[in-house]
Amino acid sequence: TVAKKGMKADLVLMPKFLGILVFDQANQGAQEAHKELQNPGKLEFLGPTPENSVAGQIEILTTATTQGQDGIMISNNAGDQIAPAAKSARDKGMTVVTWDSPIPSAEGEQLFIAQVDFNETGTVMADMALNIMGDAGGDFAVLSASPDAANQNAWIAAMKEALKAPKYSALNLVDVVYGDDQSEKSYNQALALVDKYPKLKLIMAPTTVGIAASAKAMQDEGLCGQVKTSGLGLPAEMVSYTLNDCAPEFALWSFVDLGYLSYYATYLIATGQMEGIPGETFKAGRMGYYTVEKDPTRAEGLRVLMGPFTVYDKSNVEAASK
Amino acid sequence: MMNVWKYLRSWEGFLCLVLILTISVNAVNSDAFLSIDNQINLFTLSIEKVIIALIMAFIIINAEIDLSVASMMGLAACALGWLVDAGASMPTALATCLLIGMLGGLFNGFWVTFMNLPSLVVTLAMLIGFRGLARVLVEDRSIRVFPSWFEELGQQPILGPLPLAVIIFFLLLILAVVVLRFTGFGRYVYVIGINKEMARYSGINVNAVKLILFTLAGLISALAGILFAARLGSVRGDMGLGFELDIITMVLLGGVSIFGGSGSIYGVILSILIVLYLRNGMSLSNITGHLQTGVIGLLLISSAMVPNLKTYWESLQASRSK
Amino acid sequence: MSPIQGLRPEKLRELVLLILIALVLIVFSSVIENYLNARLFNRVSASVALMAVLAIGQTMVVLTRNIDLSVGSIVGFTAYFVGHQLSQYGDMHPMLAIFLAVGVGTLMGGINGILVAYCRIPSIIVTLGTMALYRTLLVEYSDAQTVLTVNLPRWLLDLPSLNLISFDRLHLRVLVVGMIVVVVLFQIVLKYTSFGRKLYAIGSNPEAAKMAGFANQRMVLTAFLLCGALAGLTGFMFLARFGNITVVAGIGFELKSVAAVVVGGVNIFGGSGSAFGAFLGAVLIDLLENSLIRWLQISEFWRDALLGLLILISVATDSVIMKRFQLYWARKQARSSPET
Amino acid sequence: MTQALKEVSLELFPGEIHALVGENGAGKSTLIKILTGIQQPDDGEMIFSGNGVQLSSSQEAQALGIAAIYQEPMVFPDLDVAENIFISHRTRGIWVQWKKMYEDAHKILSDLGMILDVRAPASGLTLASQQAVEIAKAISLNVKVLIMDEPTASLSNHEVEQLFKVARKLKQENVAVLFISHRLDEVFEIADRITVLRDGEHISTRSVEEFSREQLIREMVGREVDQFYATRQKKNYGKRVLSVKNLSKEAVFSGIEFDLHEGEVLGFAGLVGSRRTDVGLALFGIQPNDSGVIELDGQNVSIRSPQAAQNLGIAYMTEDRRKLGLAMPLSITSNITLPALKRYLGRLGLIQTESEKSTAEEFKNRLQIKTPNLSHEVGKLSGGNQQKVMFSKWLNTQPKVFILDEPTRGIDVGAKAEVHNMIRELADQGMAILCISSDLPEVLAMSDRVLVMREGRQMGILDGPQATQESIMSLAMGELQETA
Ligand SMILES: Nc1ncnc2c1ncn2[C@@H]1O[C@H](COP(=O)(O)OP(=O)(O)OP(=O)(O)O)[C@@H](O)[C@H]1O
Ligand SMILES: Nc1ncnc2c1ncn2[C@@H]1O[C@H](COP(=O)(O)OP(=O)(O)OP(=O)(O)O)[C@@H](O)[C@H]1O
Ligand SMILES: [Mg+2]
Ligand SMILES: [Mg+2]
Repeated sequence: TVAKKGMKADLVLMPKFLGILVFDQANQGAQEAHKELQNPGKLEFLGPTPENSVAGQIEILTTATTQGQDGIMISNNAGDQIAPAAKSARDKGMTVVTWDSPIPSAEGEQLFIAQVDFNETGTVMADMALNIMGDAGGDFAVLSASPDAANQNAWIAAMKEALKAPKYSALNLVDVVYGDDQSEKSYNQALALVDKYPKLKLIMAPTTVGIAASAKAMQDEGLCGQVKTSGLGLPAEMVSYTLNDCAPEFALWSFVDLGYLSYYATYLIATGQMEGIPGETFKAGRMGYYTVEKDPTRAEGLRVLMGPFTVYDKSNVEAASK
Repeated sequence: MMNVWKYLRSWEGFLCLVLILTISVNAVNSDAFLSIDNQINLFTLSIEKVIIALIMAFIIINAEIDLSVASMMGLAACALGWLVDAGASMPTALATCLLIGMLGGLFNGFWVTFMNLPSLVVTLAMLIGFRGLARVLVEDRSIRVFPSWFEELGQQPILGPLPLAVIIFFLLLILAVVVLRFTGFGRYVYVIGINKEMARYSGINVNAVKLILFTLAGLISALAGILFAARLGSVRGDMGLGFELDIITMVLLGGVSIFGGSGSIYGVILSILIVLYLRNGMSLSNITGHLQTGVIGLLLISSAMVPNLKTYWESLQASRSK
Repeated sequence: MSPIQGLRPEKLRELVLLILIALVLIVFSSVIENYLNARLFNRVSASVALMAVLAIGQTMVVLTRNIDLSVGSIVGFTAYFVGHQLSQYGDMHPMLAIFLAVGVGTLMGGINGILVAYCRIPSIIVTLGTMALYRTLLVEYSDAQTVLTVNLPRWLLDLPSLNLISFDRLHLRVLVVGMIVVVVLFQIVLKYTSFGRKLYAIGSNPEAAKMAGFANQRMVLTAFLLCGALAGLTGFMFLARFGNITVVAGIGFELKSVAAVVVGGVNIFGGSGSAFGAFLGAVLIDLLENSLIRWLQISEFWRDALLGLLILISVATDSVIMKRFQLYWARKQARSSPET
Repeated sequence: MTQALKEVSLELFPGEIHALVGENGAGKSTLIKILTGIQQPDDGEMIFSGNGVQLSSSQEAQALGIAAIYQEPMVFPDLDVAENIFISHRTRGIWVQWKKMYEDAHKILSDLGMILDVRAPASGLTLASQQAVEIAKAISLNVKVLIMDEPTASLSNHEVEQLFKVARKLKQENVAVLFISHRLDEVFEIADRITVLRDGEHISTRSVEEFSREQLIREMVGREVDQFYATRQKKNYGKRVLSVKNLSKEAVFSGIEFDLHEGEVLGFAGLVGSRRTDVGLALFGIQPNDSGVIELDGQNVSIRSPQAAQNLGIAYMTEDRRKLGLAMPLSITSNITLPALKRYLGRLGLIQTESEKSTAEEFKNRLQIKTPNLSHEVGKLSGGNQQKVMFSKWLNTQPKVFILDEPTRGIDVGAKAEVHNMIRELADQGMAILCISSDLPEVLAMSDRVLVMREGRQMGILDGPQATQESIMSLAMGELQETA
C-alpha cells in the first residue's frame, strides 16, 4: 500500500515517559511523517512522568479512548498490565500500535513496530561480547534497566539463548542487575559488579542510561583497561568512551526512523488504508517498503521489523555522534 | 442564610468551590468530560489510591503516617500472583493476601507502639522492605495467571455502570464517615491525634487504637492491591510504586492536619474529587506528565495558604473596624 | 563515677552508630570474601559523599521540626541546570559553577523556607508541592534533552577521580574531602554557635522559643536556605560524578536523605541530633547497601527487603539504648535531687 | 468577642515587689503577655523609665530589661539544664563556651538553693525543677523588671522560701518584681503593694498594710467568701477500700504502705520531687509498680495499665493540666465524657450525643463552670475553669478511689474553696480520696490523715491532731519520727 495523503486521523504518540532523549527523537520522526502525509488531524506527544509510568500510561490510553482519538502509538512500559485498557480502546474502534516495547501477550495490540529483531538483539549482544573479550572469553554481567522492562527482559532472554551456541562457550554470564534507568543507580551497580566479581571483563548494558553510566564508572575508577562496557547506547553519549576504549563497541538503531515508521503504519491503519494483517506490504515514505508479519519472538502478535542494527566502534562513532 | 455563608468560609466550603470550578471548566473544555464513561473511568483509574486515602485520613488524624501503603499494595498483588502461579486456589490466595496485609500492618504497628519509634521512620523502612519482598516474589517476571472471572470482576461493571472497586470504595466511604464521626473509636482517633499522652492519662488504650489503625491500613492496602491486580490482570514488582505521595497529597489537601487531631472524611472526599477531576480535565486537554503533577503541587501549596490568608484578612478587618 | 558520665545524648548516639558500623563491617567481612579492603573504602566514601552532604542539609531542617521532601528535585534541577550551563559555556570558572549550583539550590530552599516560615504552611505540604514543582521545572527547562558527558569541561569530568591524598590504594577523593569539610563545618555550627543552639531550641519547643524572643521565622527560613544550598552542592557533586543528567536525576533522594537522618539519630520531631550523626547515618545505610549488593549469597531481589529491615533494626537499637540512657539520667537526678 | 482587659493601669517602681491578684480568668496572664510584648494591646500605652514604648515582640521587652516567668514553664526539653538557662541571653555572642556555661549555671542554681545536674537534658525534669530552671533563667538575665506568673503554683514551702530570698535580694538591687499568686499567705508575706484585677478590670492598688485578708478576697471575688480552709470534721469512715503494702518501683519509690477507707481523705505531703506523683501514677497503672501488694476491696489486684485501674474504679487527676489533663481543642462536653465514653455508646458503637450533653450540663451546673456554652473549646477557658472541667471528667467515671494530684494548682481563692467543698462532699458520699498537694494549709484542712514522703520513701503517716505544719515539714525534711 502506498499511503494516500491528507486523510484525517487524530493520533497520539506515547513514550514510556517524558524527558528521555530517545523518545524525543522518535517524536521528531513521527512529526516528520505527520507533515509529510499532510494529515489534517493532530499528532500529540503525551506521556507520563517516570515515577508514575505504568499507571500514567494506562491513564493516557484510557483518556485517549474517551477523547475519541483515532490511533495511539505506545512504547509500552506497563507489560501486560496495559492490555485491558488497550482492549477496550480497540473495542471503541481505536487503532493501537506499539513501538519500541510491545505488549508481551499482544492483547489489544494490532501491530508492533520492532526496531530490530529481538532474537537478533541477543545475537548482536553476544557477538559484541565475544568481540570485546576475545576467544579466551571470561566473566561478564548484564546491567539492565528495571526488572519490569519488557523489551530489555526479552533481549536478555534472547542473549542467553544465543549464548548456548558453541561459538560463545567461553563467555560466562555471571549476573543480571538493574539500575532502573537512573544514572546514579546504574553507576553504583556497575561498580558493585566489579567488586563482586573480581574476574569480570565486561558489563553489557542494553539500555542507553545504563551503558553511559557504566562506562563513566569504569573510567572514573580507572578500570577501563580491565572491565569494558558494551550494550545499546546513543553515539552522542558514548563517543568519548568508544574513543578511549572504555566502551569499544556498542549498538543501536535510529529512534527517529522508528517514530517515522510507526507513524506511517498507524496512519495507514487508522485511515482504513491498511488492515494490519500478515503479508500486507506498505511504503513508509523515505524508508521504503515494509511487510507485516507474524512476530516470531512472541507467541502471539504481528510485527513490522525496521532494522537494521548499527554497530558502532571507533571507525563510525564520531560521524554518528554529530 | 448565615449558615450557608459560614459554610462557604469553612475549609470544606472552599474545597467545594474549587471542585465546582474544576467541574465547570472541564465541562466547557471537553465534550467527553461529562459522559458516564469518562466519569466512571476517572474513578476507576485511581480507585486504589482513593480507597487507601480513606484509611490514610484516619492515620494522619491520629498523628501518625504510613508511607508503606503503596509497597504493601504491591506486595499483596505480587503475593496473589505468586500464590496462584504456585497452584493455590483463588479463595486461599485471596485470603492469604489479606492476611499478609494485616500482618504487615501489625508489624508496622508493633514498632510504632511497643518500640515507640516514629511512624514516619518505621513505615519509611517498610516502604523499602515491603517493596523488596514483592520483588523477591516475582523477581523480573510479570505474572499473568488469574482466572477470567477475577479479571472481569476487576474490569467489568457489575452494578449499573459501576465496577466492583468503585462499589467497594463507596461502602468503605460510608463506613469511614460513620466510624470517624459518630463512634467512640472515631473520638479516640481524634483525641489520640490531639495528644496521645493525655489520651493515655484518660484511660484510653492508645496502643490498641494505633495497632488497629495500622493493621487496617495494611489490610486495606492489601485489598487495594488485589483490586489493582484484578483491574490490570497481571502483577509486577513495581505495582503502585510511588502511590504513597499521591495518597498523602489527597488527604492533606482535604484539610487533615499533618499534626493530627483535625480533619474530616468529608474534606478528604472533596479533595479526592478535586484531584481526580483536575487530572482528568488536564488529560482531556492533553496536558500530561510533569505539568499535571506540577499543577497538583501548586494546588496543594496554594490551598494550604488560604486559611492563613483568611486569618490575615480577618485581622486586617478587625484592626480597620477599631 | 560511671564511664558514661559526661556523655551528652548526641555523643552517645554517635557512639552507638559507630558500633553499629563496626558490627556491619565485622559481619560482612565474615561472609564476603575480600570484603575489607581499600576498594570498599573508596566506594563507600565516594558514594556517601553526596548523601552525607544532602543529609546534613536535611538535618538542619529536621532539627527545626520540619522536613524537606523537595531535596531530590533540587539536586536534579541544579545538576541539570549547571550541567547545561557548563555544556554551553565550557570555559566557566569551576568556582563559578559551584556558586551557581549552591545559589540555585539556595533560591529553591528559600522558596520552601518562605512558604513554611512566613506563610505558615506545614513543611511536609510545602515540600511535597515543591518536589513536584521543581521537577516540573526541570522537565520544562530540559525539554527532554540530556546533559551529555562529552559536552562537559574536562576538569569536571576529572573531578570525581581526583585524589587529594592516596595511601597505597586507599584514595581520599576531592569530593570526599569536600564532604568532610561540610560535616565538620556544620558540626561546629550546630554545637558551638548560638545560631546552632537556637535551631535546637526552636525544634525542641517552638512556643517557648517564641516566648524567649527568638526570631523563629527567620531561623526556619535560614534552615531551609542552608538545606537548599547543600542540596545545590549535592547537585553539583551529582553532576560531577554521574555526568549524564536526565530528568530523573535525584528521584528518591528525598526519602534516602530522610532515612540517613533518622538512622543518624536526628529526632524526626526536632530538637536533637547532630551533623556528625547524620553523616554516620548516611555511611551506615550506604555501607549496608553496598555490602548487600556484594554479598553473593543474596539475590538482587532480596536486597531491598533486607535493607528495609536493617534500617528499622538500627533505628530501634538506637532508640532502645537512648531510652536506657534517659533512665540513667533520671536515676542520677533522683539521687542528686534537692539535698537540703 | 469577650474583652480580656479593660482600661487596666499598673505602675511598677524599682525596688518593689508588686503582687497581682485576681480570680481565674481575671486577665492577669493576659496583662503580662502584653507587658512582655507577646500580645499587643488594642489601646493604651506603656511607659518605661519615662519613655513611651511599644513592644511588638518579647525580644524588644528583653532588650529593655523586662523578663518574665510564665504560668506554664517554657523549657526546651532537648537542651540541657544549663543551656536552658542561657540560651536566650542576648549577650551570649556567636560562640558557645560550654565549660563556662556549666559553671555559671551551677552557680546560679546553687544560689537559688536548687541542686540540679546542669548537664542533664531538661526533658527529665519535674514541673518544679522546670520552674526552678525558669527562675534561674530570668534571674541570670540581670533584669530591671522581673515578672513571675504563679511561680509558686507547683512549689512547696521549702522552694518557695528560696524563691522569696531571691526576690528580696533582687528587690535590694532595685529590680521591680511583679508577682502573681493565688496563695494569699505568700502575697502577704512578700508583697509591698497589691493590685487586684477582676473580670479584666482594675479594682484597686494599695500597699499591703492597707489590705486585710478578708478585704482582699472580697475585692478579688466581688462577694463575701466564708468558710475558708474550714477544718474537716473528724468522722468515722467506712470499710477499707484500698490497701497498699510495701509498694516499690526501682529507683523511684519504695516501701509505701497505707490503708484508705470509704469516706476518707488521705493527704500526700512532701517536698517537690518527693515522688508523690509517681505513687499516684503507679496506682493508676501509668507507671506500674514492680513490687508490693495492692488490695482493692480485700482483693489482690495488679494494675498494669490505666484501663485496668479505671475498671477497678480508680481515677487519677493529673497535676499537668495542659499536657496531660485535657484535650485543649475539643469541646467541654467531649472532654468531660472522655474517660467514661464507653457509657455513652449505643448500638454499633455510636455515641449518644444527647446523653453526653446532659452529663456535661449537669457538671457545668454542679461545678459552676464559667463558659459561654458547652461546645466551647476547653483551651480557651481560664486555668481555674479548665481545672473544673478536668474534675468533672474524672467524677463522671464515678470512681471508688479518686487520686487528686495538686487539685487546686493555679486556681483562685473562690474556686479553691469550691474545690475543697467538693472534695469534702465527695468524701461524705463515701468516696475514698487520695489527695497529693504541695499546699500545706490545704493538706491540713482537707485530710483525715497525712502521709509524708521524702525522696521516694514514706516517712510516716500523721493522724488528725498530730498533723501540723511543723510536724509535716520536719518529716518532709528528713527528721525521722516514729509513725503512728
Ligand atoms: N487563648 C485564648 N483565647 C481566647 N481567650 C482566652 C485565651 N486565653 C485566655 N483567654 C481569656 O482571657 C481572659 C483572661 O485570661 P487570663 O489567662 O489572663 O486569666 P488569669 O487571670 O491569668 O487566670 P488564671 O489565674 O486562671 O491563670 C479569660 O476570660 C480567658 O477565658
Ligand atoms: N529526677 C527526676 N528525673 C526525671 N523525672 C522525674 C524526676 N523526679 C520526678 N520525675 C517525674 O516527674 C513527675 C513528678 O515527680 P514526683 O512524683 O517526684 O514529684 P512530686 O513528689 O509529685 O512533686 P511535685 O508534683 O510537687 O513535683 C513524675 O512523672 C516523675 O516521673
Ligand atoms: Mg494566668
Ligand atoms: Mg507531683
